[in-house]
Amino acid sequence: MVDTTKNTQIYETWGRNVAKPVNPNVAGKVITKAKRPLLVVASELLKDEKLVEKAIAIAKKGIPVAATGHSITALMDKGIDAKYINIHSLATFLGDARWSGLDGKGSYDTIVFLGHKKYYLNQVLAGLKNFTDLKTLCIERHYMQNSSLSFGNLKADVHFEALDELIDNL
Amino acid sequence: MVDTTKNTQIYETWGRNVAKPVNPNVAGKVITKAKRPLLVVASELLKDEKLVEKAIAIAKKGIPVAATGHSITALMDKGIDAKYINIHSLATFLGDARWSGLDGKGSYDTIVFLGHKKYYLNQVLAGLKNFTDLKTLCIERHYMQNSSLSFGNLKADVHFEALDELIDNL
Amino acid sequence: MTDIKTGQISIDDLENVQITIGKIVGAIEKKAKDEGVKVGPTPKPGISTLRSWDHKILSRYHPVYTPACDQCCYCTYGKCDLSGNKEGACGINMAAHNARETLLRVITGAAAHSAHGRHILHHLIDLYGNDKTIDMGPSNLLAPNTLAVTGIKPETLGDLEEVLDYVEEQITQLLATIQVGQEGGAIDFESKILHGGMLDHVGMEVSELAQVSSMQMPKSDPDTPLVEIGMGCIDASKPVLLVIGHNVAGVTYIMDYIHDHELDDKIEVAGLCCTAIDMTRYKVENGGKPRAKIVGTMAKELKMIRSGVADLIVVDEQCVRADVLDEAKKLSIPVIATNEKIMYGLPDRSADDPKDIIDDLASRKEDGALILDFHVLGQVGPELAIKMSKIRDEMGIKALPKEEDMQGLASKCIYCGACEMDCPDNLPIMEAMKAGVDSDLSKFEYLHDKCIACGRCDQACPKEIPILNLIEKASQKLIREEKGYVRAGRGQISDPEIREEGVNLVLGTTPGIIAMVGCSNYADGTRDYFKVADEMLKRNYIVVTSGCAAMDLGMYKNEEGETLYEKYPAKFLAGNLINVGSCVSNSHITGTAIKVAAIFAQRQVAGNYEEIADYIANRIGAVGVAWGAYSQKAVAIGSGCNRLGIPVVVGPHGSKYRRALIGKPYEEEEWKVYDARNGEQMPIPTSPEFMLTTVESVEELLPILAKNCIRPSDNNMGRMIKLTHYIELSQKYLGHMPYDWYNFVRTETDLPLAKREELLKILEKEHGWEIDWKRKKILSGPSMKSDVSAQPTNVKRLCKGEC
Amino acid sequence: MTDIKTGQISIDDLENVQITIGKIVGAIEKKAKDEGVKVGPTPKPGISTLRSWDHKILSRYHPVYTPACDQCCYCTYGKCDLSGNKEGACGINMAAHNARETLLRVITGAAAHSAHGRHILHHLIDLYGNDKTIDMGPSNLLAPNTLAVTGIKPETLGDLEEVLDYVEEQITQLLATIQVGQEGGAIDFESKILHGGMLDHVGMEVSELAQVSSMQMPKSDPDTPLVEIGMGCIDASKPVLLVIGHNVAGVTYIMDYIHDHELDDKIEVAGLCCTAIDMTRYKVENGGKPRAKIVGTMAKELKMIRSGVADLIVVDEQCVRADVLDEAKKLSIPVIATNEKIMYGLPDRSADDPKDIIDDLASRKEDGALILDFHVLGQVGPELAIKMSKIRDEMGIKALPKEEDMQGLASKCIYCGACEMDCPDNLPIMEAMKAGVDSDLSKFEYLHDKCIACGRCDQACPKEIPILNLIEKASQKLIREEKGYVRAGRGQISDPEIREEGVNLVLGTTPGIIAMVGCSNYADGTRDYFKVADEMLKRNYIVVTSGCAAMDLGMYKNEEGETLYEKYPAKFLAGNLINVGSCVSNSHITGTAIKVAAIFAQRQVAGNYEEIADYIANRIGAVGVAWGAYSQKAVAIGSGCNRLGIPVVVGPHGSKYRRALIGKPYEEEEWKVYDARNGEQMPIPTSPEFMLTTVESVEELLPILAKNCIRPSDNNMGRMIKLTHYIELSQKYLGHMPYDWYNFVRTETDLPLAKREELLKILEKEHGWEIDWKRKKILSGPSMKSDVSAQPTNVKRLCKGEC
Ligand code: SF4
Ligand code: SF4
Ligand code: SF4
Ligand code: SF4
Ligand code: SF4
Ligand code: SF4
Ligand code: SF4
Ligand code: SF4
Repeated sequence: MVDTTKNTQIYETWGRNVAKPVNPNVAGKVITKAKRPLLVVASELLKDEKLVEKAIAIAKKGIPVAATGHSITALMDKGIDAKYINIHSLATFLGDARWSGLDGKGSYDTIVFLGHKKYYLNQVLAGLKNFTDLKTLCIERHYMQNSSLSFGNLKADVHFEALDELIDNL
Repeated sequence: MVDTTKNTQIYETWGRNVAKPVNPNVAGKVITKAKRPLLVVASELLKDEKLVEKAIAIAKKGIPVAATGHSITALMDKGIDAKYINIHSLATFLGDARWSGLDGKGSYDTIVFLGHKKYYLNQVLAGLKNFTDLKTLCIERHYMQNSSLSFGNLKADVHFEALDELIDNL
Repeated sequence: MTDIKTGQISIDDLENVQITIGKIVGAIEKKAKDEGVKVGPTPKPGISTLRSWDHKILSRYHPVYTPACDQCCYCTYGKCDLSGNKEGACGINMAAHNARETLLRVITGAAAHSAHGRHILHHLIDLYGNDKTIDMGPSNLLAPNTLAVTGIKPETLGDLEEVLDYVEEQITQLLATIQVGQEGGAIDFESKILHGGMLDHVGMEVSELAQVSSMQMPKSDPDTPLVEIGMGCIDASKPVLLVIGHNVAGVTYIMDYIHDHELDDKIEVAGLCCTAIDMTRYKVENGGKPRAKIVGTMAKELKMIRSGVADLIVVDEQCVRADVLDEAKKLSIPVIATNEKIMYGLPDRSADDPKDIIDDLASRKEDGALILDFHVLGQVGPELAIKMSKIRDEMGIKALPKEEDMQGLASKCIYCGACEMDCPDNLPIMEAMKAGVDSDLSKFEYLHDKCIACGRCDQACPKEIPILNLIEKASQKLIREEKGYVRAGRGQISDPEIREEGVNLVLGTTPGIIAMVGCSNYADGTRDYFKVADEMLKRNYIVVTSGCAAMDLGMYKNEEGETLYEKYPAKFLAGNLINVGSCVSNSHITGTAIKVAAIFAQRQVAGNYEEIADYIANRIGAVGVAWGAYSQKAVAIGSGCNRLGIPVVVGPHGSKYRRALIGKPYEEEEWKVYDARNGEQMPIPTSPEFMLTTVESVEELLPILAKNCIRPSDNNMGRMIKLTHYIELSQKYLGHMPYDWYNFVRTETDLPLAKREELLKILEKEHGWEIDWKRKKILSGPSMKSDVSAQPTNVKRLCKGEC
Repeated sequence: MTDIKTGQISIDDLENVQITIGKIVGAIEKKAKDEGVKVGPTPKPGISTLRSWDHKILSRYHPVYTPACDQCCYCTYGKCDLSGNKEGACGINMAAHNARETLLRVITGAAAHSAHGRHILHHLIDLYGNDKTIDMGPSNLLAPNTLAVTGIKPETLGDLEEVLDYVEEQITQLLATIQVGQEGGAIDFESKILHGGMLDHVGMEVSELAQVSSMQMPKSDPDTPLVEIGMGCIDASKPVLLVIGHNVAGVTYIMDYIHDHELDDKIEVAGLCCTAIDMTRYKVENGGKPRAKIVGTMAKELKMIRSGVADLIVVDEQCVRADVLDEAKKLSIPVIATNEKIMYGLPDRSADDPKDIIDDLASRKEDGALILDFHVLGQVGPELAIKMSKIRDEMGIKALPKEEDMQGLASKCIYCGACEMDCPDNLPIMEAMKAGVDSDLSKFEYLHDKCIACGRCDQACPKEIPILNLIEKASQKLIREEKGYVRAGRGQISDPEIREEGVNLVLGTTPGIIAMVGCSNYADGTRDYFKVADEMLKRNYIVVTSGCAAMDLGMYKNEEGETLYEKYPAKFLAGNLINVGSCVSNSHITGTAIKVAAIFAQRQVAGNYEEIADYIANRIGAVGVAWGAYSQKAVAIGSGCNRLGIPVVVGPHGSKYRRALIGKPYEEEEWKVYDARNGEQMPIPTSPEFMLTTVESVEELLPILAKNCIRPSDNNMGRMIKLTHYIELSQKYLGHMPYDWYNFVRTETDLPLAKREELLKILEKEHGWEIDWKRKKILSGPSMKSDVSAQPTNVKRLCKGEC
């Protein structure tokens, strides 16, 4: 089992609430238990074909995907439920009970993030953390302190291992 | 052995550098190893006679005392080397290589704190942390995040136990 | 070229007419000159004009930074971690950034006062015209801060506009330097801080000049009436109209409406914060009766609202809790916002029929209204309060928990500690909960005075226990007894008073001025402040006070059952207690120091800031104490004092201002000035030891106050008196002789008479001084000579023979 | 009462003369009236005056907060933990506090521009007098922002003082609301943000009006010269005088001195940031040759200094690194500070003999000097640069590491990751180190364009590896090639241009204006911006640019080896690339929109802000992009655009501004306006979809730009063109048809001609629209009608039949 909880080093602090470091199996359980999870991927995904594969693998487990930035270009025609949306809009709508989701089927409860710029995602998460009750889970290479749950800081290869383990747990 | 390192809960953050939680035996060693330690006590000491006793016991091990606030009133004629000074002045002088100390014998290297208001001490420590190379050690009931080393948040009785253990280690 | 000498000018057609603000500025300065006001070297100083003076102050008083955060979050290059004095992405380091942060807070405070001034000035000019004369009582020097800074001697309300133009321009210049990529030098941010502080006093002065002159407020009157203060003095059986804020402009319409409609006895008008103070000054000139009661400081806001006593809340600006609307709503209290600065998102009803507004608020269709038209406000306020009183009675609104529910609420506690961790003073709430389970409410009662009613514990509690309400409920008996008296704010110190007392101050025979000002964020409750004032008044210090401090001082009674205001007179004389007024009246405190330089010492004031400051720094033994300072305004006021060389102490929470200015008594080279008679350097006593510092407890504070009133100009009698108090207060509160008392001794006549022999012995034994025991004279030892005719100055150019 | 009609007034004796600023304000407004300028309902709006307009914007564009911190550290009640939207000790909650924080940053930016304006205005009035005519080229509407906001139509420099008085007063009012205990409503902080943004554009405009009019800068000139840009264009063999900052006032004296002393060829004058831009505008009116080169943006500051090429650095204000003095010192480069805002603690030498200053700096007795006297500066600058050039050559100053030391330095790396963690963009520094050990420097070279030269990695490295220097050394070849051209800032868009292009803009046949502005904090290097401009220019959008963006756009060449400035003309016409000038020239961008409303649509401008904003919001398809925005000025500029209804996109770092304004396309009720013809509600397209938002990559950005140029007023041709670009850009950069394209279709004629049939099929199949296939007409489906004569407005009072 990969331990993804160890290195939670940060450059700056937001405040006293920080993400709980999680291991891949726990992360998997969190997603599985979610009533309506959403995987949010972003353009950093495109920097590594392997990352794209993992994202698709997660999506194939039946998890709808919000593709932010221009990440959608790697996800089309892959037989998954992915839709482009701007992440700042998405985060706004996620906190709005009146939004019916990307597919019109209603709101989400657990939001999983992969392939984002670290500083950008932490800002988006700061909004979600402070103004919504959503559970957020970051399965990034970096520890995302503003998430509810997050992997720690990982080396690239460990990260892929962890994602595989997570996928196995879905 | 009392474990004083567990509860490092905080209300607010200053930044990414936070005090290393220490146990009493380690704290004792830090003081013993210091070239020139200084115990800085403050007025909160006066709220508990027991705390005064502990401070005196530490001082009796030959550690000079800076008595801030009006804590000096409890420390006079106790056969210890204690002198009144305002803590903001003290912290200023501590960072100045040209200051020759409370006794004219030169500067200090390890500063130990007991009996302070939590928020006040954390501010003073913020100054020392950012602008000096001093080692600071807090043996308070509260976790003092801006210290180099600190006890965690303790119950009153555990705190006294911890202080006793520390004294035994001097 | 058209020349006009007198009369009103109306310019109907400006085609080809060249008038500029700049030229009128010149003209007004010319006017000053024509009136015999010689304008000094620095009228309307810019950011760099007084920089060399600042650098002088800063070379003795070292900026000390205690960051409130290790990070900077000003721009999107950030956040940057500056810990260990690292540089951020823009190259700024921790020291410079903390100076910048302090500057930001200082100009925020200065802006608050100046914007308040602009608002009330516009309002009063609308009412009374530009020609309305400024009248502050028996004073030729009406506007000491304004004159010293700008060189303008304002005589009418209209004259004040130019003063504010200058202040606003400079505040904008300073705010610009907060922008990422501007100043990089901490020392120059420090100079800018002092500039901002100076501007603050001008802004305050303008507000005060305008309101005192136009609102029939007391004018240099030592015999102002005593005003009831305290939550206990509010008659809840009447409709209660509660006002919160700082700017009295709007509420005067309410007060007038009440008076004109003979409702004075039918309605209880009470105020919180400085609006309260100014309400009690409104129309009490020449013996008028105060038309309002004072509840207290910001620390009483939530307590008062939560008590449910108010039937209507009217807010204006500054020091108003952001949650007033939410809190009031829970208790069906309508809220009226009356100032652009606080609008709470409320619908603007300024142009509506008062009846409609009253209907909508009374029916609770709306939670509140924004009313910027004061005529509408004047009517809506009282009528709505009366109406709501009945409605709320009928609704049976219950505010605090019932006696019988207390135990149950306390039992909900799971002792998680969140409340104590979140309480700014880490008050022992869990103990109180524990006792509460056994129906022992005494520990809640104990918290009442220490609790500043910030509400953070309530926000933190996972069990949603209304902690503050428990405290307040348990303290009902205390609160009922919480009544006292404040002497209504007297305004300026008059010229004759300065003439009389100036010499005593400069020679030290009046041991000093203790200015007790600022907010209510005390570390250990309000009674501390009473203790300080009482002690210093007994010792013949002049205690000057204002704002929240002035209120809190009125809440306690001595052994004889008297408040300090009843016990001590309010003249500008040793042993007097002077409430100058509200926050903006703080300008009278610096103003007094300037007036001493001007009237007693005949220094030129107009546009001559440096010389005035230099005079004050070396000769006037004044210390400011803002024990509960929490706001940006407080740090602005303090910085303004500092630029004049007046030291300021804040309580322990003040360490969160991030910065202090602290002297190093062991650096002998830094404690020297010039003797203006010959330009030679002379050593000075290490007092004031700081310009801005924090102190932990009032026991520590008291000797510090005495010591830091010592000045180079003290004559032997003066020094003896000051030293006596320093030694006595150290012995009384710290249990010992101070370590450094002998540093202040120049000659045996500086020594307290009663202890002279004893002290001489110590000097001989412990410090190796040579004593001629026959004549009881000091032969050698002191590092300073006693020479009352010396003219200490920090400014070389003021020495004889210099430029 | 003395009435004067014409002539100059000199007031020698003002005794009993009543002149007030207020009255002169009235007089100037009267003057405007007399000149036929009708003043609208809101001249010189206060904080609440335009609040109802703001609330309209804010009801569609929801404030979204992404806090940069969970805490508030404004006052000593704090720090307060506001996480989870809790309230702090003053009762403010997270949402309101974040709005407050944004307001603070916005007014900081506005203050920076206005304080700059005040400085340069004072300076130019000193030089040229109050009567100096404002001349912006072929324009009657010289000062569109000023006129719309204040109602003042300034004609001379002197007229601008009153404008700044107003701006400074309002900035002070807004700053006051930052004080703890003021506004509690997030929505009203939002309104204040928009107010602050509006003021910013007035402040910028004043600066620009003053400098363009007085400094012989190009005046609405589309044919300004091309200026050399890039670190590669600096001739290091000559003495290099490097200027950094934003305020060109001082450096003009240096340029004149050089010219007058025929040193033009002997000295290399180059600039960073906006001073550079304005240096290249100085005296190039009517075909003058630029007298300086441009190095680039703030992201080049540290790179340029560290290169060691400069022999003297002159700084003025804004966007100047705080560590310039420290960095320069290491390389024996003297620094001259020339502005009160940045003084670096340097000794003030303004009154000294230039020779003495030169000696002290050249001998390195002093690291730098503060010179506020521009005559002294003019002489010291060039002479010192020449002198230092020789001295520094002789000293053999080496800046970057030597080739042979590179490997050794890289080998010191312990791969701790501190640098990457601290790098704002988490750039892969360790990889480069790893490769560097094997003497492969390509990975350092790769970092060069992505690196914004913030220096945080250097600060972080425990092994003290000069990381940035390694990057720069490895990129010497790249840097040598780093040269391009920028078209010198042309200034305002002239009235005739507006007349010609206005109709195309409003009807949409010119698909939109893309304003590419702001700083250089790009997420992924500078080339991205080039890509955006190139794409949009090819598509016939008007690209307007300024400041750092304008510089960066000139750094790249297309396949033909041309810079965009060489390829595209600079008229106000579709497919043109316009550099208006420096940061303060951004006021021309909003000014252009106002001019379209005024000149093309004949709307009243003076004091009629709401109507103008309403016109622009509904009709002008402009989108601002500040891709690398980092400063407070940038967010101020953006907020000013927002109050006019112009949407702004910032790059991902912009999320740290903490707040966005985002619409909800799924809330149908929020996408309606009135038809001014009859007051009926009509649906509008969901564009702009936001007022302020962040976008992650330029690939995502491009379709967003196209979509958000759509406006209700588009005619069918216009809508068709805009839709075409939206669809094509989505397909090109996101690989698919956008999901919402059909929402913008009102009738078949809105559909791109080439794809009409295909799209009609989709509409029928996927969206259930009814199509008459014979006539290829849409029978039902669209939620909007196509009606070009509709008059969309958000403001009920502007409808026929309303007041
Ligand atoms: S300075 Fe204040 S707001 Fe900024 S990160 Fe630190 S605590 Fe948070
Ligand atoms: S102002 Fe400077 S230190 Fe602060 S966040 Fe911006 S770059 Fe970092
Ligand atoms: S309301 Fe009182 S007890 Fe509660 S946190 Fe504030 S000060 Fe502490
Ligand atoms: S926060 Fe609430 S539950 Fe926890 S200790 Fe305090 S009162 Fe008890
Ligand atoms: S302004 Fe309010 S939230 Fe901020 S620190 Fe002060 S009390 Fe706390
Ligand atoms: S200087 Fe460049 S590499 Fe270093 S931290 Fe800054 S952006 Fe990153
Ligand atoms: S901080 Fe320095 S030692 Fe650490 S990885 Fe970066 S370059 Fe290497
Ligand atoms: S665009 Fe940004 S970085 Fe460039 S000069 Fe303007 S504010 Fe500074």
